Amino acid sequence: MPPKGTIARDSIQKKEDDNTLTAVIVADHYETRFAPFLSNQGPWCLHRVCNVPIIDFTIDWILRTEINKIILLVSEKNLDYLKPTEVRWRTFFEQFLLISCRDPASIGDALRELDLRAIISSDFLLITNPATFTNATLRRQVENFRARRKANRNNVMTLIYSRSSHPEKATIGVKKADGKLVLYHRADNPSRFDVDKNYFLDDVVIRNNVTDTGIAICSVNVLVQFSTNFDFRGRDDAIREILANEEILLLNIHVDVLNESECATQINDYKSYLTASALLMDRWLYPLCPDNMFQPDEYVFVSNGQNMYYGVEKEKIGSLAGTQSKAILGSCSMVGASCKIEQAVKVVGSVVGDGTTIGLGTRIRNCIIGRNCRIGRGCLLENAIIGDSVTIPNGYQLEKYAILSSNLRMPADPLNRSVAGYALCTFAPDEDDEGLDFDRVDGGFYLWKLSSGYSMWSKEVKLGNGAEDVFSHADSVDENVLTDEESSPETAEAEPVAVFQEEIFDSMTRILELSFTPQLMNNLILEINSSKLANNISMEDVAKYAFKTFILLNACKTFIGFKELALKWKGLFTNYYKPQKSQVQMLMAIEERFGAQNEDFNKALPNMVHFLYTETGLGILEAPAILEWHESLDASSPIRTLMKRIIDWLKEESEEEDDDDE
Amino acid sequence: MNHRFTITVARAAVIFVKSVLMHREFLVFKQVGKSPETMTTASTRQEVIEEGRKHLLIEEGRKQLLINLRRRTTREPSFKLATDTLNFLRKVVLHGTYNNLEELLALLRENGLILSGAYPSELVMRNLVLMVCKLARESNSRETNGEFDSPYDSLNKLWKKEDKENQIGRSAKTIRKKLIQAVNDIQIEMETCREHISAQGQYLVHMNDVLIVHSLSTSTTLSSFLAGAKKDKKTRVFSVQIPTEPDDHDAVSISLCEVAGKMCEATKVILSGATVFPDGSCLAPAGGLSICLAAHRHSVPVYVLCAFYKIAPFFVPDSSAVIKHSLPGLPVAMASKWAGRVRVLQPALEMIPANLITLFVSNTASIMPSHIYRLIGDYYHPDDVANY
Amino acid sequence: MTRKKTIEKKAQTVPSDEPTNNETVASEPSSSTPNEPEATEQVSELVNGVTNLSMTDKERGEMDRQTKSKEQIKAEREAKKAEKANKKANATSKVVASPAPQIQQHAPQIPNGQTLLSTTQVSKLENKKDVTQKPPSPEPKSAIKKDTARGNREVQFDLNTTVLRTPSEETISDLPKMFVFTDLAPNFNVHPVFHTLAARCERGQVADVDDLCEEFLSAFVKFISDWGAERLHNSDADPTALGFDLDLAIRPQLGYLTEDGRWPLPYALGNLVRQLKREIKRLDEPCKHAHTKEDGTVAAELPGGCDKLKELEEWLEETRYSCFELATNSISTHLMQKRKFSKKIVTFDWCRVVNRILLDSLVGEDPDLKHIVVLDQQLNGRGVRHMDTLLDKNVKLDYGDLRSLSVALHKCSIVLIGCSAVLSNGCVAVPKGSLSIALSAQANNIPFMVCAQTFKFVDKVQTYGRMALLGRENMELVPSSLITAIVTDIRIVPPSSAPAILKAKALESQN
Amino acid sequence: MFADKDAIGSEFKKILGSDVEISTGLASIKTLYNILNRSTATTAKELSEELRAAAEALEETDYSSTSIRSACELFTRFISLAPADLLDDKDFTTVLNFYRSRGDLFIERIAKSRTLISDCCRPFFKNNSNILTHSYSKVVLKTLLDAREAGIWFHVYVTESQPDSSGRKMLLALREKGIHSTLVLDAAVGYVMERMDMCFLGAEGVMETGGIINKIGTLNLAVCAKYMNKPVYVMAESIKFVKEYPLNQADIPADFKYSSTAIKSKDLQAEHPQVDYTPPQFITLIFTDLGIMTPAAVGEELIKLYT
Repeated sequence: MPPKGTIARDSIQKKEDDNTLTAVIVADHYETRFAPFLSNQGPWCLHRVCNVPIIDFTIDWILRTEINKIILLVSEKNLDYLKPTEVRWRTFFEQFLLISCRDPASIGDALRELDLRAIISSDFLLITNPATFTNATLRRQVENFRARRKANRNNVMTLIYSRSSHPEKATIGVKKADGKLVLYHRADNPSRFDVDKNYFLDDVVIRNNVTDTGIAICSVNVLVQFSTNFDFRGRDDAIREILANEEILLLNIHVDVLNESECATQINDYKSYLTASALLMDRWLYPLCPDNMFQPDEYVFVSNGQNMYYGVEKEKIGSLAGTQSKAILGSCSMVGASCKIEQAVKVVGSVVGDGTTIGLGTRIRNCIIGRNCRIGRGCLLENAIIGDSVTIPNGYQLEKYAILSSNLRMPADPLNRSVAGYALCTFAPDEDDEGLDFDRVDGGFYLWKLSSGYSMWSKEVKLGNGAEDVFSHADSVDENVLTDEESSPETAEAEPVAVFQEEIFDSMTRILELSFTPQLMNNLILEINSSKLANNISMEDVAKYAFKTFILLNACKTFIGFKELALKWKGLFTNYYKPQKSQVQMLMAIEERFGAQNEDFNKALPNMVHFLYTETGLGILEAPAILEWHESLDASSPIRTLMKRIIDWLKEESEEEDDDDE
Repeated sequence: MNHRFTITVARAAVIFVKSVLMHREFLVFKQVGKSPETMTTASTRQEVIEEGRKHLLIEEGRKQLLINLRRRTTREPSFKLATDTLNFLRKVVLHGTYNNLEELLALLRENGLILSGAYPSELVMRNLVLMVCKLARESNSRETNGEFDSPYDSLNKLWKKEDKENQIGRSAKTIRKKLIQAVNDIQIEMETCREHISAQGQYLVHMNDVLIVHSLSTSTTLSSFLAGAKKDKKTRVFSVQIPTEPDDHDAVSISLCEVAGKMCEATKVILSGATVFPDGSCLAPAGGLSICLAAHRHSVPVYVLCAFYKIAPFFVPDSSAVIKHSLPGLPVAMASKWAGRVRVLQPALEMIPANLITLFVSNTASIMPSHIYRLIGDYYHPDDVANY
Repeated sequence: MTRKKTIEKKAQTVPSDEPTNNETVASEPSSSTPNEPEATEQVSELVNGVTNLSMTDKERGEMDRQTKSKEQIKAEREAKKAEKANKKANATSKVVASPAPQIQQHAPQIPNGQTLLSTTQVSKLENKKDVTQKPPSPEPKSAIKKDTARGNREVQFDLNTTVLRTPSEETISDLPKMFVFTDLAPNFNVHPVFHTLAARCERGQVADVDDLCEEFLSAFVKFISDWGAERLHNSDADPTALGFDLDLAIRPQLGYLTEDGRWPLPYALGNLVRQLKREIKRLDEPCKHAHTKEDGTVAAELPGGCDKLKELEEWLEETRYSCFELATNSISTHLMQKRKFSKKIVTFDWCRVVNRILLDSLVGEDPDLKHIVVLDQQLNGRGVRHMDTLLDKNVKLDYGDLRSLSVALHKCSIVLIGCSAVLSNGCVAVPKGSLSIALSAQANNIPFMVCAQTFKFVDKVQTYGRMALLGRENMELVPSSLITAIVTDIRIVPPSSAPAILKAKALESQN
Repeated sequence: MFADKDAIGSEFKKILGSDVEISTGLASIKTLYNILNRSTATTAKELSEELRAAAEALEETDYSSTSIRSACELFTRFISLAPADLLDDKDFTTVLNFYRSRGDLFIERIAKSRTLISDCCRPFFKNNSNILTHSYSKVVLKTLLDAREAGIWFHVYVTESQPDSSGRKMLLALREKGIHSTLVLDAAVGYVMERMDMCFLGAEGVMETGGIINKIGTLNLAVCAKYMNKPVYVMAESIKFVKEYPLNQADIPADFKYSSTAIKSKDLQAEHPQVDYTPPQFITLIFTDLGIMTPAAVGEELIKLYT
């Protein structure tokens, strides 16, 4: 059933009192994943979902709310791209502003710019991700917000959540009584987080069966937050700030959840990109669906009534002949205008851009294909994102989770290395956008990837050695997340140390594959730190497990290998093993490794310690640490015997030093 | 000029136009440039701007109409849509720049195409555009030769030469005057047709009838018809509806599943049509077909209410294209599981073949399906329909 | 006639304890001696059984005095309890033949030796009545009347009624047995598993008639084993009258389920029960066991001819297997022949047989060629179960309610619907709404198939009204003229041949 | 003064021969038109006599007398519908000229009719649909070809339609234009019907009832279609409307049923009829050059004309 309450009529005549909402949309997207497509075709918000610019969808649903003022924050370089959009929508709203910010590095900057110009005086609807869709009219939510504002001026913000279960779910704590937000957690992996006991004292519901819609109703104070602390990057920072020092700021955030029939979704990665287009085409967001989106000069679609959509050629628009649906097999798909689709082509859950040709008997499932592509006969494309004017030869079987940026011509013979979870481009990423690495692949392609080690495709997936099974795993995971709504976060929780260890193991192994650069070392350290934070591991443990994993590396099987690598990665050790505690931990790591029945390691142990100690070697261990450790060893342990020589020697040395002192 | 602070107030067209004209004259020229004649006639720049203003007014109206359509979250009764469209068309006739019938028709058609391009499934829009076109022709030809004989081909016209040439060249002013008059008449007819239909209720429904009606809550015509019937007759009414619909107080609400079982008790079935096609088949709210089939089996007469503006002069190439499906009425929690895998069917309408329908109850008369084509002659002109 | 004679004989013999014939005398000690130790054990078990049970019962008693809604919840929980208990019970019973656990489990029936005796007495009395051609067992009827008079149904299958009575029962124990019986009838004779079954139906936890039948069978197996166990200790139970007694014992159970015959059992279930009764009757027919008696290999035999119960249990198990596993298999295999042509299948509402068929039809097929449409009475109804099973088969799926009928049937190749009964005139009882589907299917020349195991064929022609247990179940009749074929486990048959099926499966009602 | 029958007949045949596309009706009209041109009649009566004779002559040829008759009737009717003031004109030649000018218009209009028909039934074609048609009909053929031109994919099943197996002719015509098509036996109509989406029929004559007279076998097809709820569309130029009201098969005029030679020579008991009558209830719509009509509308048209 449609959302209750037709906002349309009463939203036309303007409200007298000045609590009219303004919608603030941040047009640029700061997600590095999308870089492969942004380099040549404008800002992300003009990228097309279901062959319609994202921003048009966004504005269209805003049209259905009571809002009639819109402010688009756009970075200066993208300004001109958005002009047509302005012209198109301007007349639909009472006010439609394009505000250009001087090269903002983050959402925060954009908002600061907005505050600087002091354009907004009243409350506003903040949409930080342009690709945010819903079919809710937000009437109830807005009313609630206003009521709260009346009650207390310090209720500055309402976050809107939807019941639609989304792979990455927020976990939030909300006061039962008034829906006040007390606990906010929105990491990429909400499987584990800490809750102080006192949250549970005043009755708080912790729920993870809701999804953040990315829509928030804010008062001006929120902007102030941004301009006061310049380090804020995104909305979450502000929220955390407000929650963190509640007693200082005295500001409250509330949470409102959409009802059962109101769907909402947003695009953060390619996975959600596909999901969103499926939702749109299957009419879960009705009346926000492609055949209600039309711009007579731009694009018009007819549907076969259900979920097959066809672009209409200009000359046919409006004529009855234009409604004649084409002879294409498939479901939940869209085929752009003036496409050449040969017989026996099957298109399922996919979007095909205008002017694309698809050869006889090709099968396409869950793909998004750009404009003017030429796809050969008998191809099989599954779960892939394909840019504009890409050429795919006959009988090509594209790997799942592949991302092909524009103007590629795929070679007839498959690539020698997996592209799953990477982006294949004709050009290298430009240096200045950090967080992107690339390899060169034969055929003069560049294989982009995130230096965070996460997959380009999806936020939840971290690329291991075998991408595919990782994916299948990931899918299965969020499957069962979907199935059991009420699963408490603790169930999913794993032993943090173990997680930490395997995470850094992954990063180490990955770095091993690459040619060594000092930059890589820094990345490694960064990653270790990040996973430290993620699993909050104490510094000692970090020291211990870092080294433990290090000596577990294949490269360190033999003492020689160990030596080389250790020297190579000196940066790592110098970074972590300055304090004596850490050094002890390091030795402990060795000790733990010792017990295991691998003779060569046991033999190598003293040399290893020595190597770590001497200046000629790594020279990061210091005598006191070793001694302390040695003391801690129990008398019986074989290590004592092994270490005896070194220990004595060390003792002598120290004594000598003492002598010198005298 | 500073684009960042371009403020264009949509609601007050005139202010808008002024502000636009400041920096949009070139645009105006362009737009007027579409029709060369107007360029020549509009000699001075002032006139050009004047016409530009009018043109923009029309665009404004169109946009308004489309916005309102877009803003709606549920399908509104087609009466409202019809009136809105008609008002817009009136605006076109009023402000449009044309010197003779052809230009006017072209203008109407152009706007009509944009509208129906935006909402191909709203056939009522098409009907009204065609209706106005026909009126335009009439008002023109009235100008020429007194009586206006049916434009439709018939056997005894096969040897008449179509005398096109003597129809052009009438002054736009008179056409406009007459046409506006005619449009207003239609307006009135539309407003009154609900009463007319409900008035027929008294004759068509008899004492102690047991009626089965469908989608009572959404169709105002149907409810008023029943009111008319109930005025002096005692009837029992089963209203077929989905559980979520609000149920009418003086009708027993039953679900679609029960209809086939209940049909043996019924004496009449009354549906409200969405669109009626020349062959007497019609689009009715989804579920109508199974009701009609059940009625057919028990030979219960089926009446379909349709206001005159719902009678379409054309056939649709592919009925599935004009039948929109709406929001799947399922909890959104299922969405991420089902989207892209399961197609949830939620058709708004359904095609009912002519042979299942006993009678169409229009505002002018009650007619058999096989005679719908007669009405078409009264409202539409073949040439318009042909090139639509 | 002969049977009656024997009864009369018994009737006379009972009051005087003198043995009727030597064989029995001879058998008496030999059969009884092994029982001695067991008996003692049981007594002890009984005691604590009673105690702990009564404790729980007290709580229940309190709960019972609370508001109705609470009561319902209570009852539900209770039903679950009972279920669990049963599970435990027959689990153990399967392992060891020793009947102790069952007895313990519903101790209230046998608080002490004398009630045991009373039941046997009852059976005798019953016999007397049969002799005098009285309608069988008016007692349960009266008893249940009392219960219904008491109002809410929950009270009935609330076990604590028994406990509330136990003291009184002590006092009246020395009153005439007849009276004892009437007073205690409903509590003694309705086995908890049936309480459970009724409770589950009450809450619509039983999806459809298939589930009901299966549950009934399993419930009955438990019942039998308990009943048998009980009979074991009743020394003077007549082996030859086993079936007869069992039949008597069943009556109150059924009476309870059918709310004392107010509603008929669902037809399919009715069939099963009829067959069951036939089997039970058959128990008493003098068979090989009788002969073995003559051979003097008597010692092996349990008292009261309980060993025959094994046959019965086997029979039940076998029916269950044949009615569900086998039948479903063969039905789906029959339809597999049609698989090639059935590109687009439309089904309506939930039916497990249909679901099974759908799943089978996907095996070894190119999912792209398949297209399954599930229609539902209202959205998010039972049809969603189908979807849940089919979601990950990446076959083309549609879902909708009856409004989307015409879309669903467009280019559809077959409509497949499960039913709950097939009447002898070829009508089928199917979920409400199927009739409209059948009509549309006919209008589009689409074959309308109904799948039904043979035990769903009934020798009735009247309409399908309210049923016991599944009263809530909303069914309507589709006339045979609209049905293309009925897929049974025998083969695909036209609706007109329902009588033939009945004959073949000997399902016609005796009367 | 009356041209002899054979001459007329041969002329008629000549016209038909000259253009394969031309329909029997149109040909006969042209013949009449030529006669009109040649005519030296001095009174209206004379002229109509002349034309009637010619019409009779035409009907005696072995072509579908149904369409010939309808055409001739229409033609005579039209030209006789002259404004009164003309008729009491002294000089009859002016009248003749007036008639001739009408004849021109008429013929030119008739020539267009097929195009009109194929236009007005374009919306009824759907992609991937199966279409059944019976025997050989020029207008159906043209419609199908145009639809294919418009880029719609469909498959045509053609009945062989014995005795003259004119279906084969149809099949070849379709095949050569690259339309998927299959030839089926007349007896197989029932078999193929269930997979059809619609049936297209030509007609020799459209009766006042709205029913049609067409190549034998049409009725079977229509009845099957009706039973299986498939739409039956008839395509007929308006010159095929006949003032005739057959009650049932037996009531069909003999000269419709049998070839004129047969009527002359053989005894009709033994003769097999060439056409059958399909009552209106089996027909969904009739596409004519006057637009799309329900069978009911035909009667109205004829009434409008012949009163």
